Amino acid sequence: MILLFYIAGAVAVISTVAVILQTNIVHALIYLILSLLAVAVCFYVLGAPFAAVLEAIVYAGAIMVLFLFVIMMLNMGQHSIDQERSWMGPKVWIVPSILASVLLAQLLTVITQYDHELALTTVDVMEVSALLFGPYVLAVELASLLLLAGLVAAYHLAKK
Amino acid sequence: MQDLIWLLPTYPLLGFLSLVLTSGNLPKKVVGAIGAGSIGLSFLTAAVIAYQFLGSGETHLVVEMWTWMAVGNFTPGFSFYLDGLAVVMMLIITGVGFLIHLYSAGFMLDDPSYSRFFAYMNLFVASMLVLVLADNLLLLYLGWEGVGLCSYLLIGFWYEKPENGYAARKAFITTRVGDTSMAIGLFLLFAELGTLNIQEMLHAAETQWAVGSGLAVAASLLLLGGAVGKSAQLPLQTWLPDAMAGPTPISALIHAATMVTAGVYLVARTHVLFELAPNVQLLLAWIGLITLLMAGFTAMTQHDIKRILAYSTISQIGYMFLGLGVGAWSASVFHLMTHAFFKALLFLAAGTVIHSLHHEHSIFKMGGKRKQLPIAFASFMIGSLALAAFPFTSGYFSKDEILIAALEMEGPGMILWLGGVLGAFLTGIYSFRLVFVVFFGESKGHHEEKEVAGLSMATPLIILMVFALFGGWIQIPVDAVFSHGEVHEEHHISNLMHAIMIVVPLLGIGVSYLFFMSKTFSVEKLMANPLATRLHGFWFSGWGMDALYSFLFVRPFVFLAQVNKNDLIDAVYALLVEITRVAHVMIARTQTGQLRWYALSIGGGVVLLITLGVVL
Amino acid sequence: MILVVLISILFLGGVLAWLSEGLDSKFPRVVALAAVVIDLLVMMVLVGADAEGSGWIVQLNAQWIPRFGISFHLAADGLSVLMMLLTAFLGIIAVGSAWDEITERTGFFYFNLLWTLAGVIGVFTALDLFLFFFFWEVMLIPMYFIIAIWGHENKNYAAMKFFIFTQVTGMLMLISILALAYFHYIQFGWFSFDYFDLLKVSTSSAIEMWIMLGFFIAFSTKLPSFPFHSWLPDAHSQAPTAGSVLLAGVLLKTGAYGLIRFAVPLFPEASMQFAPFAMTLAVISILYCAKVAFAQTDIKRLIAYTSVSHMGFVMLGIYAWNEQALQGAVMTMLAHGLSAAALFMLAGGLQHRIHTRDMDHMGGFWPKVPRLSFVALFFSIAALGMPGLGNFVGEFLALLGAFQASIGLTVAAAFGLIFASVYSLWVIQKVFHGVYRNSDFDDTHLHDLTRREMFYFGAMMIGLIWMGMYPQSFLDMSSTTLTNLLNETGQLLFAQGSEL
Amino acid sequence: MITSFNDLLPLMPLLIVTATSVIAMLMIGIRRSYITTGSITITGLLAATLVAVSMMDWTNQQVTPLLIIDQYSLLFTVVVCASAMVLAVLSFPYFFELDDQREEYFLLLTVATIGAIVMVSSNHFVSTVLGLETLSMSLYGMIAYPLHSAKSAKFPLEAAVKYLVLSAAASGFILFGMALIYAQTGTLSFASVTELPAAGLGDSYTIIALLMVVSGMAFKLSLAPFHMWTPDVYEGAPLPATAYLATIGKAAMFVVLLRFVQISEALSFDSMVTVLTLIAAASMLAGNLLALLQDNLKRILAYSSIAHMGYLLLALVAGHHVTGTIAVEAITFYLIAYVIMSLGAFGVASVISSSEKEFDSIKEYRGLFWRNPLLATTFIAMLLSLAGIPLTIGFIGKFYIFLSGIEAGLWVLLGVLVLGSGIGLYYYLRIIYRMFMPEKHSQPYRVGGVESVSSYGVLAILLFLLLLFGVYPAPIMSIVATASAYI
Amino acid sequence: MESIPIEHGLILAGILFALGLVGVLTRRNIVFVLMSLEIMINASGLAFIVAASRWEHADGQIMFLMILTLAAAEVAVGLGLIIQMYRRYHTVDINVLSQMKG
Repeated sequence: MILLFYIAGAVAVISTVAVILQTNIVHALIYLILSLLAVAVCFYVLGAPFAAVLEAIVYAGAIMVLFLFVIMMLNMGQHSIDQERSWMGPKVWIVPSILASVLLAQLLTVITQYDHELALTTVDVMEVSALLFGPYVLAVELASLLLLAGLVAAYHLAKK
Repeated sequence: MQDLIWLLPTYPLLGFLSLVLTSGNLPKKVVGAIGAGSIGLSFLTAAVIAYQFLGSGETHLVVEMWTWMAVGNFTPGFSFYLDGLAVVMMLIITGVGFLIHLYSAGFMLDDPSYSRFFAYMNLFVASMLVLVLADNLLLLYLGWEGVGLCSYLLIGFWYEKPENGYAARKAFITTRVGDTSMAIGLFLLFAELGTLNIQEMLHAAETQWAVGSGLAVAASLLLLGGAVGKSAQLPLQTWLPDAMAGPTPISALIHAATMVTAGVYLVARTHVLFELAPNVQLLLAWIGLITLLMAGFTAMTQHDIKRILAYSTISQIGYMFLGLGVGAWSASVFHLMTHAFFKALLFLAAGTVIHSLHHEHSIFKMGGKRKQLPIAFASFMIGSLALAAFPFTSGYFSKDEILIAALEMEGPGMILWLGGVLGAFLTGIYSFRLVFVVFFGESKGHHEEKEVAGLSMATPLIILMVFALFGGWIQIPVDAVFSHGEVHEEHHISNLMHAIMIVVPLLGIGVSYLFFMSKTFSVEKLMANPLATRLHGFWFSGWGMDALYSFLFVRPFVFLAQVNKNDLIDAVYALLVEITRVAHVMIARTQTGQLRWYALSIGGGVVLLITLGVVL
Repeated sequence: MILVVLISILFLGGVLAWLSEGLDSKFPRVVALAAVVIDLLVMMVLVGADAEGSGWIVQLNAQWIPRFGISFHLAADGLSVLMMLLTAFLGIIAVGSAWDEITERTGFFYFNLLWTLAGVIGVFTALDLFLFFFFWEVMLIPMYFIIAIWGHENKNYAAMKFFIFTQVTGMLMLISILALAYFHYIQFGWFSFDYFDLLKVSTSSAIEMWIMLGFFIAFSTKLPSFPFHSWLPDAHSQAPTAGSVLLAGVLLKTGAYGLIRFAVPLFPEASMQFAPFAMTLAVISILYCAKVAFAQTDIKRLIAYTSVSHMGFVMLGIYAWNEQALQGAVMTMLAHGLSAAALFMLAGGLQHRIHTRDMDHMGGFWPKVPRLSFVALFFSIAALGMPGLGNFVGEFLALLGAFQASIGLTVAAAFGLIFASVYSLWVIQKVFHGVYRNSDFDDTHLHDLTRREMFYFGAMMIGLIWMGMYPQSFLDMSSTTLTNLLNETGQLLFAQGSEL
Repeated sequence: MITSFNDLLPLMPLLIVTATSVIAMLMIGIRRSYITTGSITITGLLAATLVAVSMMDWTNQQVTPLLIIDQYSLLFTVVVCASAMVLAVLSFPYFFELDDQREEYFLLLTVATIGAIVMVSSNHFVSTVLGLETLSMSLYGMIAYPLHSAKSAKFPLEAAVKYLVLSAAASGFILFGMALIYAQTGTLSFASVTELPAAGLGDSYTIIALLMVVSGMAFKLSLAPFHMWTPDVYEGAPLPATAYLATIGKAAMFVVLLRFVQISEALSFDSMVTVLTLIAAASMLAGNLLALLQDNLKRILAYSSIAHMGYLLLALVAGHHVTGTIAVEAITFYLIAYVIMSLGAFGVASVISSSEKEFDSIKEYRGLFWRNPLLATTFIAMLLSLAGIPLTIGFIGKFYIFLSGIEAGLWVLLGVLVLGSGIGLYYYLRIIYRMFMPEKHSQPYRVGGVESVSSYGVLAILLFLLLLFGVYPAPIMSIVATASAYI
Repeated sequence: MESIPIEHGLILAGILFALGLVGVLTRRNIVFVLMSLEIMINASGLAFIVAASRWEHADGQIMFLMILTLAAAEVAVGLGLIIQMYRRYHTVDINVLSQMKG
């Protein structure tokens, strides 16, 4: 199990790197799905099977399919790959990489202060649901409104 | 009598107001009547007052009118103080003033600004009367500044010529320097003695200050500053020659008879202070001496008839200062009076000459006028004799007294006396140089023109001639004023000295005769000597004082003002604005519209804040 | 209550003037004139009124913002009344000077004019510091509009500069006011902005100095004093005549009033320490601005700089803080109010006639416009401090008092008298003397003063002569106030602190 | 847990607005009618406002862990709902002639208002995120709303994309920071942060976590250095949407920040104080400097909003130093003032504009005063208020800010505030000056038809409030003071 | 059962977050930008799950659900905008969206 976490973590990191380096957008999308699935595995290991399932279904599934639709609509071919390559000179990487590294280093410095072992107890669907429809019931309602807003906005914006 | 004093300045003031309010819409006859008549009324009043006052045997008289301003213990009033000195001054002012007004009524008849002229003149007389009658220094200062203003206005009377305006401003500003010194003196006196009432102040000074104390020196020096400014003494004498730009009656009234002697009056009025500061008093004498000599030398070289007279005025006031400096208070006042007579006479006569010659000023373009201008000639002869202290003319008596007093003085008295005598010698030369050149010799052009325009111009000349000749016999009632300051012993002057004093002016006249009348000596030959030429140039320019002041004060001031015309401070603020603008331009460049740059700013911002947060 | 009436008349008059434009563009000026005249008449009630020992003739204190102890506290003593009279008097003059000059958008113009006056009267009567600040700002905005809308060629710049200078320094004053109120809160446990309450606040000397500086900067910008004066030449030269009249005649006085009423009494110790510095600034103002004035060719700029120079005497007098000096400052305020207003009216009148303010284009006007020239001469010599006129009384008293505080500075300041004569006579020379030549401008409209104009100038001349010959009528009004202030803070406070 | 009707009662305003959105949606489904949808929205929001007002005196209740309904929340619920109503009124004529489906705009506006209400009532991370995202999500739609219109001269698309991408990134930071806090404390309520220092890790962990959250919020408030999106989004969005973003968006976010900072005692860390001080100073300067020579009215207002948020942050920093409530009161009052004056300023621009032609160059305002004095007067009053000139509510607001700063002794920040305000005067006056210039050639301002009448009415009310609260602020002050005691 | 140190989970989240940030900052193709944003948000979700695992309760998971919701909505709106952008400019280069500046 532990090993699984680290492997999945490694896969997630590698495939994420691949996403941001890819020039072919469809490939990148596949890598992203891979990354998300790997994260889902991590969720599972961390004792959140419900979250893992949702990650796989909603994120890797539904959302990425949306992406795929759009990419297909945009009809990007070889031309776009060349264009991507031309946009990705080494220069554009320097500043963002340094910045992200510094941020990461800062995060690492403080996170490594932790000395706590996760017990990896499973918190299952029951518990989540009980909470969700207990104290957090308003959150569910609000999430629906959030989706409504997204829906209306997306509808209005995307229509021809 | 008390009821009358306020009328003195009121008549001319009313004259001024009526002329101003009608703003030149009255016929000239009426204007002249108002202008001269108001002074005439004043003179009559003054005569009545003087008669009553002198008859009453009082030493002084105070007439309070209203409290001017009362702030804490500072309570100067609008009050008049009459004593012998004031009586003399008031009579001179109204008397000579009236004659000059009378003369002006004819002299100025052709001028389009006739009414304006009399308005200013009346205002001047009013101010001058306030000056001499004031019982406190603040009121005196009011008159003091008032006469300065009128002097300015009248010097610049013909304002279309810029140089007249320049002369007027020069006169005002130069005297203002002195006035400011005087104002500071007033502050000091009030701060130290708590009053500006002259008598109280003098009394307090006597009781509180030791002889030679620093405060007395400071106070008297500051007042002296005012006096030298007004009286055109060193180092503020440069304005007076230029002041001749005004109409000639002005020169007679303001720049010869009355205003310029205000400094003498001031010192005489506050003589107690000067007695408390012997060093300053001595300085006074030296100033007088040096001024009289410098002006004398300069007068010899001038060829503008009025400038010659102007320098001679400076020189004569130098005598008065010399007299004040040696403690001959009443002699100085006496000389003031006689000088008023003969110098007014000279100026008025000069005015006649100039008038008849179409405003020609240069004496070398005149000549042989004694036939054409008999009254003027007579006036000039008498005036010049008095000026040169020809025996038994009025000038002789007064100058004599001053020189004797100088001689009697301990210490530098002899030098002062010698200087004074030398001055008298110079006076003889320059005064008769004028007479000889203008009235004798060959006539040069300008034949036409009648001499004197009617009675109104002739009468004053004749009256003044009488006074210039016989004014020396008048006894001025100032003994009570200077009673405690003056040495009242019989003169112990040897006959030799007397003889010298009589002879020296005659020598001067003689030298003048040899040069300009008989042509025994030639000026041209003398001028061949380069040293003489240079000296002549130096004297002619008034010892280079104008150039010096221009270099020291005027040009730096104008230069600094021009350099900073746009106000340096404004530039500082403009710089701030510019900095802001540049900051705007620079920071506005960050708004590139590029999404990735904005994202970078967010990422960078977070990293920056975290770094700051952790480090700090 | 009468104070509220005074202010409301002007506020309402302003609104009415604006509205009346709809009927006829000539109505607003009548309305405005009526409002100011009524105000002046109402004010007369206060002139004769008897003050108790405290010196306050009339007081009104109503709650306004209880949360912070802010009240609507108006009161008037002799000094306020004097200043209000000046305000109303010059208000009439300002309306008069705008009478023919302002032909466009008259309604809004008189609205702004009256609101400025209302703000000024508020400033002179407010005893709650919040209220004071409120009025302080209220008088600025309409003035900004007056300059920005009816000004001359560079009006935007000038109006902006005026507004930003006064506003930024005003903010510093606001901070100071609040800090003072806060220290009152710390000391007494409740907020108050009331003058009398804040007088009792005592703080450490360093804090007192900082708070005092906030007030000082605001007031000395308004006064104005070197080095905060640079807004003034622009504002004055660009403003329409009525604007210049109000600015020079009234608005500048609010700064001096503030110093007398607030800056010194609230912070006596700090003011004492600061006095030598303030007096030095005053002297620099006097001399520096007199010198700059001399170099100007724009006649309004020149007069503006002379204003700064003259207001230097006011500041000198205030920080000398003794009876003569303070009375001198007050008299200078009054006299300068009239003389500067008159000079600006003359300059405005000239500009109206020949459409230029450049003195290089003028000369020899005397025979063309003798009345105007004479009036100009009169006010010029008033400005240079001729005894017998109001300015002299003020400046002499100020210097006389200052001499007791600092000899050196007074002597330096006295040189201002010389400089004043230099620039004053220069103006006369440039504009009225010399040879007339009309090649530089169109002289078809160059006519002498009208009867109406003569009336205004005559009134001001009489005022100046009155002040010069019998200043007692004015001195008496302010003396109770000033002696009270002196007693509270200690007389001749600065004499020892100024060994410069 | 919501177990009874009584638990729902405090949520009345929220429920009313939600119901409004549902009804509006249904109406759209049944028959598209611009007027009907608009009226429903306006009525619903008005009702919510009134209900919230009436509840203020007696409601003080934590509804589930997510929402706190107290006087403070209700005060801002009132502000939010009233502002939304004003904006709905202003939007109505603006979109009247839009050649696209117009009704959804009101739907988005209502949903956005729900998000805002949730935010002002939130003291829990979950509700914060949900409220924030609901608001943002609707705003994306509102910003980009006219993008189909062929006549739209502006760049709604560009604005929306910029806002979306950057806002999502900022949300990412907020979420990550919250996660770090949660990892340490184990609860998601604001109060949990106070336990952080006790939880065993060093201060730097807490500071980083807090800073990530605060940075994200600072982005939404467009505080420097997260301000760069502001002008572009303001400019590109249609005026009513810009106004929504500038007023309700800012106010709701600031309330959250205030609650977060106050409850979590985030400012007990000195370095947090320092960082916030720097942000405040940078915002005041950058905002005012950027606006200095700007010619686009919307961009000017955007930049000025940066500065105003800086002023507010000053008071927030001040809140740390003292036990009194002046700082909170100052923020509360200033927010209300800011909302009123911004609504007014945008309102004037929006009244003369339409979705086809926006008057957003200050050149176009030349001579407005002489053509339409009432409108111009309103605008001038709003601008002067923004500049903090007396007689207006903005002055009282500044008064509060100054007082809070003095209370805390933040002299440096006050100095920067004075400096910034000084610079600020310049660009406000520039606009005002334009309005007084004689008009050269008339601008074809949108002449309001019947549909604009209510807009003028709304502006009149805003002007009235601006002056009323500026001259007689005592009543509103007492309301603010009472409400502020709940923070 | 063995255990994983919490810091490892958080570090993983941190790395993913940083990578997402790099993507947002570097890519010009707006689709990639949107994808990178998803990575960032997903990383935050991961951090919540890790934290939830520490406390062994469900609050974190609920937060994750909310994040999921918002990610979905955001993607929907974002993609809608991308379509419009492509329609108008025929490119996915975000640099074309820089008409407003200054």
